[in-house]
Amino acid sequence: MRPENYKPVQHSASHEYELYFGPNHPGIEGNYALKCVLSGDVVQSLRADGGYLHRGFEKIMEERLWIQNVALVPRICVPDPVPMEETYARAVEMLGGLEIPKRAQWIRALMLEASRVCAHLFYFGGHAATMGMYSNMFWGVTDRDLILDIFEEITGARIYHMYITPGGVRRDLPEGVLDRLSKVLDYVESRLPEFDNLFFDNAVVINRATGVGTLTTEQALSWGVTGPNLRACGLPFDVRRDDPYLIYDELDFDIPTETAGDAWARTLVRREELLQSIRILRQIIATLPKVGGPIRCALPNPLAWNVPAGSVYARTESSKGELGFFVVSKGGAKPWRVHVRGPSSMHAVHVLERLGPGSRLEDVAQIMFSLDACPPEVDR
Amino acid sequence: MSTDPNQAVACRTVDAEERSLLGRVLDRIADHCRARSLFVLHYCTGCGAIELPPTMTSRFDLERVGMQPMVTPRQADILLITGYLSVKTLKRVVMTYEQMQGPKYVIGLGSCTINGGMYWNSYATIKLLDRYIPVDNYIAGCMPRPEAIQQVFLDLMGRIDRGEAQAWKDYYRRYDWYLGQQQQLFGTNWQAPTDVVGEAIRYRLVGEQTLGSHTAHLERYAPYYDQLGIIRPEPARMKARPQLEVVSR
Amino acid sequence: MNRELESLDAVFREMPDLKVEHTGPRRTRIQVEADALPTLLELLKGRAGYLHLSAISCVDWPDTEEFELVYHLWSYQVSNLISAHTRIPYDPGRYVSVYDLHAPAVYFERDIHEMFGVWFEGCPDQEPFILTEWQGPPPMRKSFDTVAYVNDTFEWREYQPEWANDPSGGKG
Amino acid sequence: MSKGSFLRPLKALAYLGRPAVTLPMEPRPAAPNYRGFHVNDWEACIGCGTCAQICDNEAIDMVDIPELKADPLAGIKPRRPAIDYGRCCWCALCVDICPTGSISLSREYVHVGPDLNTYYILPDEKGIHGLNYPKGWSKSPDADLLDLKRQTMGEMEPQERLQSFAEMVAGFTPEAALMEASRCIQCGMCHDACPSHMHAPEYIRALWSGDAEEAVRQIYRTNPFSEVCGRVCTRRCEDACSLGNRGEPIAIRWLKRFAMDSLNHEQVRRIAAEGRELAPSGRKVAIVGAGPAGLTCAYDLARQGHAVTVFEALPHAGGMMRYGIPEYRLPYDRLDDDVDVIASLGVEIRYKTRVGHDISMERLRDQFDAVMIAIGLHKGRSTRVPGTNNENVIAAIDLLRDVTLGVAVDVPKKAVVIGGGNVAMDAARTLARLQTRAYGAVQVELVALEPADAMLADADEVREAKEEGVVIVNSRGPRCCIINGERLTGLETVRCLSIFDNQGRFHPLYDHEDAQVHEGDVVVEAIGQMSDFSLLGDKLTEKLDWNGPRPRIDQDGRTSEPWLWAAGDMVEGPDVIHAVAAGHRAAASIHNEIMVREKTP
Repeated sequence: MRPENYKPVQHSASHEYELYFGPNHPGIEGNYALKCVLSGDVVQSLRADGGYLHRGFEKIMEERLWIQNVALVPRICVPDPVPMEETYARAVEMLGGLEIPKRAQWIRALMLEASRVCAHLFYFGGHAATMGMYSNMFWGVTDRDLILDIFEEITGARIYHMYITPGGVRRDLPEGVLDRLSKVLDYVESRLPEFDNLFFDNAVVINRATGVGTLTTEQALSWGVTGPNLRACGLPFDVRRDDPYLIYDELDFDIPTETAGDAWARTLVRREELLQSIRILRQIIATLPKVGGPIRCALPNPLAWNVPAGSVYARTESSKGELGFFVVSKGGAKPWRVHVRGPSSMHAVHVLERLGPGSRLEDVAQIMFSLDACPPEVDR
Repeated sequence: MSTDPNQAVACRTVDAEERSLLGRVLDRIADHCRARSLFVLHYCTGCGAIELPPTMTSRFDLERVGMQPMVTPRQADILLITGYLSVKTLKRVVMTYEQMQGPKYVIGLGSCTINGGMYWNSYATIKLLDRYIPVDNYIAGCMPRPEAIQQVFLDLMGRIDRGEAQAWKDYYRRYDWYLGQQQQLFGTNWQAPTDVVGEAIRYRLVGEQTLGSHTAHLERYAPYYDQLGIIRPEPARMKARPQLEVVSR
Repeated sequence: MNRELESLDAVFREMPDLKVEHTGPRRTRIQVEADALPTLLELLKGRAGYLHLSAISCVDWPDTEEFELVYHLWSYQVSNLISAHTRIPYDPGRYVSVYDLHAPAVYFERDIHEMFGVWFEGCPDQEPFILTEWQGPPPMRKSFDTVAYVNDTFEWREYQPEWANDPSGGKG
Repeated sequence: MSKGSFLRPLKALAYLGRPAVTLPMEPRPAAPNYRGFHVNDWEACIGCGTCAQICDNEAIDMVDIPELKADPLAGIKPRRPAIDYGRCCWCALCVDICPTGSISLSREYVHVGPDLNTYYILPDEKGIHGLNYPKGWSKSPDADLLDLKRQTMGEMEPQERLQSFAEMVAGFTPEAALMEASRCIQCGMCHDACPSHMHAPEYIRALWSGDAEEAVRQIYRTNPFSEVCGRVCTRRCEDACSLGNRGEPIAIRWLKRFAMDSLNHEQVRRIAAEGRELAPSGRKVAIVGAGPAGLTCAYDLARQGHAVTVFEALPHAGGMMRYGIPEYRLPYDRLDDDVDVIASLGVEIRYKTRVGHDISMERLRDQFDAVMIAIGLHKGRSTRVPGTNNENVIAAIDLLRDVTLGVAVDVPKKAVVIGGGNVAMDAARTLARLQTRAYGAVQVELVALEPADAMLADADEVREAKEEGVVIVNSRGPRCCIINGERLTGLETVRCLSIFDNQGRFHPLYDHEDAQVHEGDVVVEAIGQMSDFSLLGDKLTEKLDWNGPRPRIDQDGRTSEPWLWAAGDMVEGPDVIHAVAAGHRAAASIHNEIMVREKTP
């Protein structure tokens, strides 16, 4: 596809050429573009081009009431929307000094972890698809759908739950949903050996992904890499453990790491994380029936709700890394400023541009997927 | 490529009222077959795209009705606008749409394509999709679930089968109007590589609003048109050819 | 004084004028003059282990015609987040880049330049990223009214639903 | 790390023998709280528009439905929400905030087609396609976005209240007022229900934003008796309040009081004078009776630059507000403040001047451009059962007036009050206070015709009266007063079976078998009041058109005599805020009339 005012550029008799990768390209996650300069099939330089999914979130959030933004925030990241809701809600709670009831905290943790499982299942499919292997995609998406069914039961919607609100959650869990979730988890877990057959123990995949897009520990630290991508470089940092929120300090879970720092290591970390999330979910399923009480603290009338002035930086570990919301209130009915620090903003721009040069063209898509770069979160 | 519009290529897309009985029967047969093998362009323009993998994969399996994602616009039949479109994406969408071969169908997914949706007050997104490209079908939801997307595809298949999904012809007949809307957003320098006017002539889909003040802005790119061997849209020349029927809407 | 703040002692000794506030668990707010901020970041990184630049946020304060820049820094060692607040005037709207200290700054500075129009001296890349095809003013400024812009630029759907002819539909 | 195998993926071939996971083509039933298309119960919907206010995307418009009836007093507007599915994001905030719970989302989720007009719907209870899908996301009590509980207010204990006539409620604290004001959803039902159309949403919003001065400014747009109405208003607004559908309405009256209490008297005077016409118009208006209607009219006319003279028979202004309402409900200095604000605009009040006695109506007609009478209802009605001519059978209104005037009252040890309205409560509770002061014990029996659940008096009044020791006997009608020689010893009542006949007329049916005696030294009758029209004089009385016992007036308050207007309780029945509204109407009419007329010489 050509941009407007396209003028055919006469290249010198060089072996280098320019390639527009995306936005309309099946190897791109979402709607995003990379401008590559190639020599043969080796990438010489790579520039990210975003903004195709720009909706001006930060601006329109300033135009809406505090409660109305509950509906807006999940849309910032489509594959993993719950951390967005959680982080925004927590930022408002911190500003307003709201106390979240214990039960709501557990329910929110349940939502977060279930969303992580979804995102990782989606990720396996996506990563395999960038290598031309679609069976994994079919499996991952189908298994993820079972969790979406649980979401639908709890929140009334499949993708955009708009369920977590400042002060708690919007509805209590329906009867028996924990049992059904437990069954789905058993099923997902039982599927992992099958995924292993197809993907994780597949020599083609292993060879294809090993050594691709390798990040060293130093690079990872200095480039601001977070989340599973950082843990794939051997650094066991996780917001849930180091800057705990909700009831995460009451949960027992490990932080899986790998040392290689390449695309394969990133995938393996996520596979382990999936298991850890299932482990967390089992703890939550065991505990939640014992945690009673309200699901939301008393909120002021949402039409006349002035959140006290101040600023907070709330962080959550999303499936993609560290998610931060910097929320400023001037004491009014609407936020004065909301800055969303999506984890992918680092991975999809800064890191990708540096990992790209030197790699082969066919690996570019794989690198992007293995970083789990989520364009809507970059573009906001 | 034939460069003379007068040779009026016997193309299968002439309007029904101009066709002979046999032609119409053949059209219906073609439509019937076409409806059973639709390729959807693989382009995630917005958030609704997240529900497409489930729709296309095992669980809601749209391959059973002959649908499949297709990676190139040239071979795709359906352009799915999955929700909001930023102005920046709209340019690519228009270019993609123009690259697709007729007959082609556009489906608007969710609130954003209808009246701005969630992002009605955003400076970055467009509000009414049908102002920029013709749309064949819509679906309510934010975002619509896979079963609902199935239904919109089935509905579209039925419309194609019955010969009702003709919105793509509107783009040729009223190209000046569509281009004007696009220019309002992108500026009058806006130009896509596809020669829509030339195609309209060849498909015999020139309407009263195919050419106008907005297409006149394209004249300045004439050297480029010539260089590519594409017919320049030239109102004067078209007037001189009475056999070219102007179809009024 | 807790563990988080202890690690900052070395920094505070160097820069006694800082306004430091412990705003919550693992959160410290520092108010700093614009010219002292790079020094602060350098000390925080060098002496106290604040390696991770989580984000740079910009806030527009039209009342005082100032931009507030907030640097969020995280220490992996002591698990503490420092938000360093500083203010720069609209005019000239320039500031120094901290790219040499924290590489991720380039993304945030580019973003702030794009959305607010602040120029960062020394930032290697301030080309448009998201708004490559945007002609208007930096949209995140408070002076840019998105609703007015939208109403100017776009039209709204004019529905003519059937029920508009008979709103009660026999229900009234 | 394992190197993997090239053959392992082949194991997936086993899937060829497994059942498919594919679902049938038709839409699955959605989850029980699914957020599908809107449904709206038109019977329950009150058209308040809160859903449209909370909507993120301005997807909801309120559409006027001509076939529906407006009922401002019940808080119902003839409009219903229409939903634009080109905007909706299915967040269901509209459901969670709906004051009535009428709007909810169904489990229907498929709507396709190219006709965009079908994407803008006026939902009813059948849903978008009339298919009666089961309800999905609907109101749940644990997740209501509205605060249905009122803020509490300090109140004296009953024993303490009985010791004096001091005001018994403390008024909101600033914190409570802010919280109470924040509950308001700005639907405007109160504005429509208020006879004077007070700008309650505006002043509540001003209080919420901490601007009491703006609140008072909004209050003074329509009501110069703000101190009074902040305490004793009949508050039609609260009956209409949307929040009252499922919870407690906003305490609009107490918020008004809070606004007035927040400002000092000088500030109020300044605000009341804002926008006043400073150049005298040269027109003179006489007003008879310094009650709420008369003084409101005087206030409006004075603000428009007319010279207003008010004639009041009693020594103080306020009319029924002073002489009918006991001081524990309305402290007189508060009333004085209101009167002072009005007087400060240049209104001249001539006290102890009884028209018809000290000055005749004819004189007023000749000396002024216009005359307005608002003499209220100061004569008590009697049940006229045998024995009521005894000197110890008194009218409640006389009792209350005497107490206010400071006339020594013989306090009965035991008293019986006849009546179930607010005046009866006032009389009973006043007697209770007098008895406490004189004897240290309350012995008041109140006999009401109505059953306990249909009392005419406010529920609060009934509750407070009971707390203070007044014994309320329901469903009993008086038969006769028991006179022992010359002395009154009590009242005999019979059981009342029903009060109204089939046509809704007052026609009580009694069970005469079921009689009961209530002992009492005094019987107080509080069954209604009437006006004393003797001031008009015979000639004028003859000339005027009458509507039963009241002069006939047009919608502006003008009588059949072109120079004479009438307003207030005497033509509309007893209610302060109605009187204020009538005062405004009459003032506007008088102003229009006299401005086109020649100046009097």
